[in-house]
Amino acid sequence: MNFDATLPLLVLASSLLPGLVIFFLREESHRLRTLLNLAGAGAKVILVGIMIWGVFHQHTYLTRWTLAPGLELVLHADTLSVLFVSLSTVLWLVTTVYAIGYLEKSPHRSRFFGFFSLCVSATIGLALAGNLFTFVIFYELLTLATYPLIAHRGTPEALRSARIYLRYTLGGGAVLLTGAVWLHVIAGPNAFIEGGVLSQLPDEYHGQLKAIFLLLMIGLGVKAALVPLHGWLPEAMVAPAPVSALLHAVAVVKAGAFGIVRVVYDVYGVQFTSELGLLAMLGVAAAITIVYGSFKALSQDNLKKRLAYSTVSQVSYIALGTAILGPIGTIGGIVHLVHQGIMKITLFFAAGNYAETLGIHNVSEMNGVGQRMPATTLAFSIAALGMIGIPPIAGFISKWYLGLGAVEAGMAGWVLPVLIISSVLNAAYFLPVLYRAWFCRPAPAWPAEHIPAARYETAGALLWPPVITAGLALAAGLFAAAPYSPLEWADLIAQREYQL
Amino acid sequence: MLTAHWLYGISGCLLLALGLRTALLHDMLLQRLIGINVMGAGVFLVLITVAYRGPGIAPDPVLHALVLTGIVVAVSATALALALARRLTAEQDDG
Amino acid sequence: MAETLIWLIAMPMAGAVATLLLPRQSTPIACVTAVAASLVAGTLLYAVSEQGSLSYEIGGWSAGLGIALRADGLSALLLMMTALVMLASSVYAGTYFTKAAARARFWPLWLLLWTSLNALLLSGDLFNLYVTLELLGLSAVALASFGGKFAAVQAALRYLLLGLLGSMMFLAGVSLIYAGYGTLDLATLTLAVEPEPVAWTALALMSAGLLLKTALFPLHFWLPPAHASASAPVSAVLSALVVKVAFYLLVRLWMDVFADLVTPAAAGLLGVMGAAAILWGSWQALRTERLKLLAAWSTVAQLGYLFLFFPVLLALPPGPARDTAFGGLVILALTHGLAKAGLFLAIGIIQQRSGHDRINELNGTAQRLPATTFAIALAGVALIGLPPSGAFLGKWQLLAGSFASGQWLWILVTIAGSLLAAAYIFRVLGHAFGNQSYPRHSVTIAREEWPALILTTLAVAGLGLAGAPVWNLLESGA
Amino acid sequence: MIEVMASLLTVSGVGFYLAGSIGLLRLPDLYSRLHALTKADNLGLGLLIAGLALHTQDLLIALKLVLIWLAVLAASAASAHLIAQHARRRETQS
Amino acid sequence: MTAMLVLDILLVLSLLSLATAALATNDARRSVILFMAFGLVLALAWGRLLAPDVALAEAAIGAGLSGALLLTAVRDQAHRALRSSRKPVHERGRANLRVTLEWTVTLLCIALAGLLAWALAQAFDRAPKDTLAQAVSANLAISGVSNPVTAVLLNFRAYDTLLELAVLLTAALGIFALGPARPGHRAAGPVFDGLARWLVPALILTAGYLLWVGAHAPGGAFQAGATLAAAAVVLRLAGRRSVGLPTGHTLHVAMVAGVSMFLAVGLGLLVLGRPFLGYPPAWAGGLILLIETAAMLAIAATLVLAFFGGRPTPAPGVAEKTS
Repeated sequence: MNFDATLPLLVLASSLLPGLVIFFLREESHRLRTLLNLAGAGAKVILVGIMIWGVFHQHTYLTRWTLAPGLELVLHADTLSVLFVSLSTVLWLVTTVYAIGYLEKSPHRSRFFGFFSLCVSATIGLALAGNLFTFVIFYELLTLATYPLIAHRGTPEALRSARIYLRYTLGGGAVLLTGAVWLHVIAGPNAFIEGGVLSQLPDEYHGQLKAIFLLLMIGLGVKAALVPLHGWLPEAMVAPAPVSALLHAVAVVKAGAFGIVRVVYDVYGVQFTSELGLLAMLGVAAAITIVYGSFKALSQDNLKKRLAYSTVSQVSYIALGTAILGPIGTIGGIVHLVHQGIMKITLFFAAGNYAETLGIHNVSEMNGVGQRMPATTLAFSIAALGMIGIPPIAGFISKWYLGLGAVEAGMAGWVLPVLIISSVLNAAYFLPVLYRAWFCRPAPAWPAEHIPAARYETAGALLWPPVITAGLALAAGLFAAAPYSPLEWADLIAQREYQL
Repeated sequence: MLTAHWLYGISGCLLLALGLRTALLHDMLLQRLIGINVMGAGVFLVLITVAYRGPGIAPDPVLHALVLTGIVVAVSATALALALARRLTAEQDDG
Repeated sequence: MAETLIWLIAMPMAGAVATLLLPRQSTPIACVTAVAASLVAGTLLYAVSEQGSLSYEIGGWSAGLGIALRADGLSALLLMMTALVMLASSVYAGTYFTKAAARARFWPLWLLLWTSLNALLLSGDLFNLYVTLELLGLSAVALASFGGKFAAVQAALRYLLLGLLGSMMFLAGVSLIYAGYGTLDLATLTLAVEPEPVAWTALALMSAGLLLKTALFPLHFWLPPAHASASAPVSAVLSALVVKVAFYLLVRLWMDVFADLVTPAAAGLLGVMGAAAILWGSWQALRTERLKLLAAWSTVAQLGYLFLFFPVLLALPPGPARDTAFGGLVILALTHGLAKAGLFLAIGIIQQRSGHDRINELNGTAQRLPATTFAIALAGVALIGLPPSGAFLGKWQLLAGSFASGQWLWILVTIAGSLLAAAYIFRVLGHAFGNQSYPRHSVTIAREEWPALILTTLAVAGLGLAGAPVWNLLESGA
Repeated sequence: MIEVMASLLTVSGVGFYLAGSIGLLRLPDLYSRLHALTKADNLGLGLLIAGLALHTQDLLIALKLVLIWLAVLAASAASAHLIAQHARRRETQS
Repeated sequence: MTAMLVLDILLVLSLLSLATAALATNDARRSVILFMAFGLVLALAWGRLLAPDVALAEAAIGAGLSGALLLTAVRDQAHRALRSSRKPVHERGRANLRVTLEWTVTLLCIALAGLLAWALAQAFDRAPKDTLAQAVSANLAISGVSNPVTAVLLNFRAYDTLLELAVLLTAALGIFALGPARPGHRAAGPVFDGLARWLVPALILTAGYLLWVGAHAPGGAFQAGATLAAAAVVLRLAGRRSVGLPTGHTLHVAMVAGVSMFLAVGLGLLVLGRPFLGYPPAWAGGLILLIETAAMLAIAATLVLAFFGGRPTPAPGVAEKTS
């Protein structure tokens, strides 16, 4: 086995193996666990760096393993998977640091970090999946690895939301599986190939293909939180903040969105999807979700819940970009996969900091928090403004390309209004929060001050992650035209997809 | 087909059905057990009838051997069932 | 190499005799026997993969006059599963029964059960199969009642009566076959049998008996009490192996010996019964209060999946498509065997530690018995059919076969059954992850927890990720 | 001649059997039924066996038949005694 | 021929009516006695159908020992087991359901009998396939015995018999595991004692004879073992508690004698390079007798244990001897 065939496996193993070892560590071996976590995350960053370079230079990284006749586990690095892998890898590193700080004294850390690593491994596997079969395997594994994280606290609410999460995701998984098997039966093993393969099937299969597309979208839509399949996401906010970060930015929601992108571009092919009339359907679903999520976010006082509804809305920009035929819309959707991740993880880190440091859970308790925790609040503000689409933060780039793509594809008539309405609503639910944080006078006492202000406003491991990710969000906007930036990479993906 | 064949063959089938009915429907263990034994007798009768070739002709020894085995197996099972039943009633009476 | 076949039967039987004659040394003898028999099973598996199917004529008499033992890929795989489950459960039973006297009485029956399992999987003769079925039934009943608890004895007695009924039906079919074809040898019969009343009446009778023994809905009612009230290692083996070998025999008869007779309607009937078993068994598992009953009902449901394969396989054209689907059936059966045995062993630990198995009072198990909880979770993954378990590959093939033959009902049932399975498994895990403190502080003994963990890991990672050889073996040993 | 004797013995044996059986069915209580059954049947069997022994004209078989008769005599005597004893005990208990 | 037909009809009718009567009654004791009578008539039928080996076994095991087992079970009220589970029928709907069920099962059973008989008739109508019987007689000369049934049981299909002994052993162990034997019987009085005094030696003698004669005439280990067990049953009915059966370890040896001798011979031959249980023709007779002797002991021990219904416990203070 040469290096090219091993690299995808190594990328996967760099989080899987530490995860498995961590399960067997004693609760007290704090240092060893931290070392394993960080070593795994660091190794992954290096390996992914190699992979980015290689894919850019047209290397093929491919691992195959036969599970059954006609069913192969294929790990394959192409431009799209590398984009998602690098997002997950970087954010995993940051989240691990954050989680180590966040869970400093809580029980069952071995279990937590074990499943945490499994969760990321599943995401990596999903990103590298070279065919639909492999994708389904890691999609289900992701569900399994996430459940213990949501249930981690063991309180009745945690167990309840874990149950709700399972109900949605396992149901979605079953639907996805059905669609995948059906497709496998009529089209054989479906390797992900840029441009898709299904257009070659004879016409009499088109009806079945439409039904399968619907099944796949429902299955993926659950994790991507497409309305009305989003119900689990706001419930899952009871999980510890690092888990929320993982759910909203790195793993679960992204896995759904990524799956939609994969199916449209690399299984059906965007042209063929459009010919079948399915693209418009997806666009409508995305548009409804965007507007609905924003509306719901308006009325939430619980900060994490507000952020959760914001995720519902923002993730559908990716689906919306996919639904816009043409390279520019594609770029907008794909680049938002990265941008939304960076911005949303910042917001959740910040929310976690407020809760951990001062016991603040609700928007109404945030008066004047900017004076007590300026760095955190600054990071929060950058991410929030980015979400609204204020230049030069990353979110602006996404929305710009989406709008441009819609105009180019002749869909401006309904896409632009959706973008405008949602941006207005984004502003309506984020700006009041920023106003309170910076300009209102603080209440006489914080709800529960756990961490007193010392050298920093809060513990170091909690402070640096949001600051770094906020910086990234800013950089992704400022240096969008630099080589290897998310935008440039999305451009590369679009070129290969449309064979430009 | 000899007269004995259909006479004993049909009886075997009837015994099987009779035993089966009792084994399924009767609500007393002992009768159910006897029903199963009657079923077995029916099957054995069928086997011995198949072995029979007519007067003065040596019958098929293989089937005779099978039935011998079957009888011993049946009595083992009956014995175990009765021991279990006895244990149950002993405990019912104690409690 | 063909001698391995007879050694697989003689070895556990000799072990049974030795444990009976040397009761003081029974536990080491049983463990040595278990290891040796497992090694022989491994050898057989290797031999079949290298040389194809093997046969052995006992006493040197040609099959027909004498009795032949035969092993092909299917039986070799099931023999290996039997060996793994029995080995793990033997290690477990060595600590589960704390009294030496109880152990000394347990081992002979245990090894006789193993003998009968191996004998059944190897037998190539119809009447011999009847005797092995009776040996299997009696040893299973004796073990199910072992310990003498009232509920266990009661369930065992019902189990025995129904088992006898099943055997008698089987024997009736056998006698009809001998009357019609003058042979008991399966290989000879395969060539001689024709689609005619004698053959299909015989097949119907034998199948009825076997369906009762394999507890297919609606003939399942004896299973949950018997499997739930036995001691943990016995439950494991009853659920994982005993019903499975009866199913093996059905497969052997329907797909092999009487393959020409099977009509779509008959296979469809089995499919409908299987579908009902899936839905009803899963529903009951969801409703039950006790963990062991849950596991037992789940066995009823899981057997249903195996029967769904009958109509699907029949609808596929003979050749690679059918062989691939058949491999799915086998891997599903293997996965269930390993996973269910592991589940029962794990439940046994929980029951011994907490003194009960009421699901609603199991909060905190994940903290006190993490390895055992993990074993339950892994078993759950296999029962639901989630990746990367072998059951996932099996269900994929089931779904693919159903799609290919346009049998939509089975798809709905499979999906619904999997979701119900997820519901009952996560009901247990939900409580296990709960925060309340566990009643008693527990001491974990590795020898107790490892068997369950190893079995379930094999079911999930072993068969799921390295399951491809199963198909190769079925092909080379066909 | 011997054939005639044999038939005569057999037929009278059957007659005794018949009488014993009618007695078993018709007589009022256990003791008298026992009385009818044992005496009549033992004699009936004896006559039957005598007839058969004459019929076979083989000494070894005849001896075996007599052995059977003796065994049945012993068994029926013992079982009749047991039945009667059981019935007595039950009566005295109640 | 017509006389034979009359006999056949009489036999068949009494078989069916005895079975019906035994199964129809609700009185357990009556049912058992009728079943024993059924067994005896069945033995006659075996004789009629030229199966004397089976007739002997049926008389000894089927009618005799099974009957004794069932009767003692009735004495111990064991027939009441499982009964409590079925609730008394109160509601009308449930009663109707029960009637419907009974009718359905009855009709199904009738259909089954008809189907079976029909298929059987078809099987009889074919040319008789005597290949196996012919193979047996062709190989009888090298089987070591001249009784074809014994040849099948202990040579051609000896493996079946090995498993059958394992079944017996399993049943005995299962009974063992359930606990100690129930108390013995009350002494039956002098008359029965007198009977037992000469019956038991006669039975033991008969057993030995049956074992030896099995090689060339009807008889063999099973009939012999059952006769031996019958002797023990007689002793126990006469009030002897452990009927000379060893307790503890020696009993284990007796119980596994058959299986272990079989295995020893089979594996010994395997080690010597012959097939498992593939006797060299010259030794076949001797080896078969060896196995049969051990099997007889095991069968007798097991059947007696079954009659005991548990582990035998030594009588307190009384040393016992068999006559």
